[in-house]
Amino acid sequence: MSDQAMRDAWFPVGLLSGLTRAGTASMLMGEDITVGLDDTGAPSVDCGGRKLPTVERFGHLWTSLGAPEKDLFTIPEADHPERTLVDVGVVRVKCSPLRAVENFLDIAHFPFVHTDILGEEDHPEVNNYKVEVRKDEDEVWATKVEFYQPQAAASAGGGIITEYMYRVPAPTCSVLYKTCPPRPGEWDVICLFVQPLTEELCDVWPWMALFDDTSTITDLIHFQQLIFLQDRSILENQIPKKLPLDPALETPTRADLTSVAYRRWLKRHDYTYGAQLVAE
Amino acid sequence: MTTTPLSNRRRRLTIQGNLASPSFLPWVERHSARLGLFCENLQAEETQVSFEVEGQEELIDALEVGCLLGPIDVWVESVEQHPAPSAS
Amino acid sequence: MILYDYILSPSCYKVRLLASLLGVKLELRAVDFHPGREHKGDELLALNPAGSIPILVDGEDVLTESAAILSYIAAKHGQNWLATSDAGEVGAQQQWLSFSHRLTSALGGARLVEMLHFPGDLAALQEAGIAALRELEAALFARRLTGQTFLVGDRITIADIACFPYVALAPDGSVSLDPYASIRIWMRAIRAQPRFIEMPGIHRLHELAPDPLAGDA
Amino acid sequence: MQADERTQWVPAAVSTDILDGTVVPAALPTGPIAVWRTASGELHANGDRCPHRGMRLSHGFVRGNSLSCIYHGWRYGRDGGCEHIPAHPGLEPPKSINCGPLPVAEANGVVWVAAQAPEEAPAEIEGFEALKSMLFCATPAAIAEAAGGALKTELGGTPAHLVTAERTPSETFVVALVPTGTDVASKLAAATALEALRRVTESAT
Repeated sequence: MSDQAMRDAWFPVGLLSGLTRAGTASMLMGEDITVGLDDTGAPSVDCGGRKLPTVERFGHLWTSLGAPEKDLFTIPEADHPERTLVDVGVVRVKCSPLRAVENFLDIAHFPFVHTDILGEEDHPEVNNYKVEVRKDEDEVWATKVEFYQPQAAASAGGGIITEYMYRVPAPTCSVLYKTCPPRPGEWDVICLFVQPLTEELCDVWPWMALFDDTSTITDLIHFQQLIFLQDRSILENQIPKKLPLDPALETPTRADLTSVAYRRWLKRHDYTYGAQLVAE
Repeated sequence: MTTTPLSNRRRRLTIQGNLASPSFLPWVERHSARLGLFCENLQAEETQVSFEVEGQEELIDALEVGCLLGPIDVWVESVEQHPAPSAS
Repeated sequence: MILYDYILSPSCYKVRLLASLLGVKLELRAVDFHPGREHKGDELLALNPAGSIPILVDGEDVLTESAAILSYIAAKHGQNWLATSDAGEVGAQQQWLSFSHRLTSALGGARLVEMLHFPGDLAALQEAGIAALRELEAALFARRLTGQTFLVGDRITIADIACFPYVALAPDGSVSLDPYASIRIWMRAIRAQPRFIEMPGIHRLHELAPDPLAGDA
Repeated sequence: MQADERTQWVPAAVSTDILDGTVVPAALPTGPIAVWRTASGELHANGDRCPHRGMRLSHGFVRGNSLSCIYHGWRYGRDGGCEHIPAHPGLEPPKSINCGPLPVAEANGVVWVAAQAPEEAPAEIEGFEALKSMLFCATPAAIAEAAGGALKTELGGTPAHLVTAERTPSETFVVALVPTGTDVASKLAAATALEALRRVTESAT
């Protein structure tokens, strides 16, 4: 199976606020790239002398090794002027880029990996929720996901039932919409943008657009880094390293439906860079 | 006479998609066995496979979820569950 | 006491951990270390010209070295977490506090390269880290032979707190802890302390919490 | 792996290094394993891979007679069968969801594990007990050569046996055994000598 479908996708490669003329050496799907600013001060990505297409969005620079058919997805909710936009920074993880996204879509691990923050052992039950592939946008959506959380966000005072919606608009990106305690009726937006360095190594760029009048930006960054880094030791210790597209050696249940929908969508589109096709 | 837990259900699962690979039926049976379920009254065509299983609702759901993904050489379009006549 | 703190810093975690174990309340000031590099900004450089965290401010006292901060908090709130006046204990405590700096530069350095894109010679840092872990393992094995669990004296002290975080987070820098049985037992004894707190990458011992299923048995 | 290799006992850990109610990582030639003791001290081993989503079970935790995965808390019993799935608390999991229990035995204070049940118990080395385990970045042959041509040797003046298991082509798990009843000072000297043996072996490799 070829990697062409993934090569034609958009990937985050740096924070717009961190680009320099000197450039930063990085990697995309096994190829060396340099990410920085060109002579005119415009963002630029070079791959062995070839200039790659770029998009500036959500505080990050995006690029592609191939020829993307579609524009990079949008997040209309994030345009609200009263939202605080938070560049969380980068964390490198020794795992498949697809595993990093799959973990982000999972709520059942909250009581054990994010204990007393996003979940607690006394409330581990995952109620049924709805998962679909939205045909027009060609995106995976999980909705009506509910979970008990002791401290849902930096600004949350106590335990609440939090409602989530998960969206996968690109093979290594996920957008999470989550109950916003200070603004009933609105959703906090928390994104996981993953840069595939190789099939078993990735850079993760979390990004958020929140309603939060009480926390400092630094508090918000720390909270998100706290959560994401609790996952890192899990991601680096799953066997096999690549994400299995055949669950023959796994036991998904109804609680894993978002994971299964994501893997199905990857399989349908040949987004197989970082995936294991046959179980072993 | 054996007694079964109250939560036990008997269901017919109908899988639709491109299921022509010879690996698919053994895969379904292995995955069922992994969940402690046994496939009965199996009917298989290239685009549709259906069978009955009896067991706890959440295990039958887990079988449905596993089959949705299936092995790499088949594409499962949908899996539907319907009540099946009780065996007893 | 005010602690200038970063959630992912093992050195800041040492201070938070000791304070928690001693029941001391800290006022935390979150520093945007990554990606903001706030510790290199004017305000924090005025407080600590070295440009590092943690920084502890307690009235007139400003401390910027984690081993010194541990000593300070223990002196104020937990004398039994310090060496007694016994020369052997004093020496051993200082030995391990100094050793903790080697862990910081080697294992901590590998972690910054592997996790947060810092520059550095990863292979050399990992090699130095493995050498330090082997040394610690040998010492802890020798302690076990004499019936002891911790590094100094007959109890947990700031020497253990100073060395624990960078050891526990060695896998963040791609240094495996699997070969070190005595280190594993020592880390477990620290994690089992009452009022132990976590940091990302160091999980709590779930088995110490009541079993939610116990009522069903 | 050959069938006869699968039924070989492989040294996996020192008995006293696995406390009651804890799990540790180890390895067989077939792959990583998790070795654990129930709260009452009973020893078990299984594949280091949760059948749910592949998380290493050696990162998990032991409560009573069960081993739980740290990722989603799936709980496995002494027979390896799944006992509880927290996301579906009302479900009674079938034993067919299983983390693959492995034959395990203790002899000379060493924990031995096999991929398939061997016909006989691990061979006893009369009068010796495990002192310490250590990972050498060397092959078993290089270790034997550095130890003087055989794995029966002496360490710091104390007679010793080394039992070895190749973990990777460049790494070998070693357990040093010393006579039962060896005093603390001699044990310490033997452990120090084992460190020296590792330095010699690794610098020769």
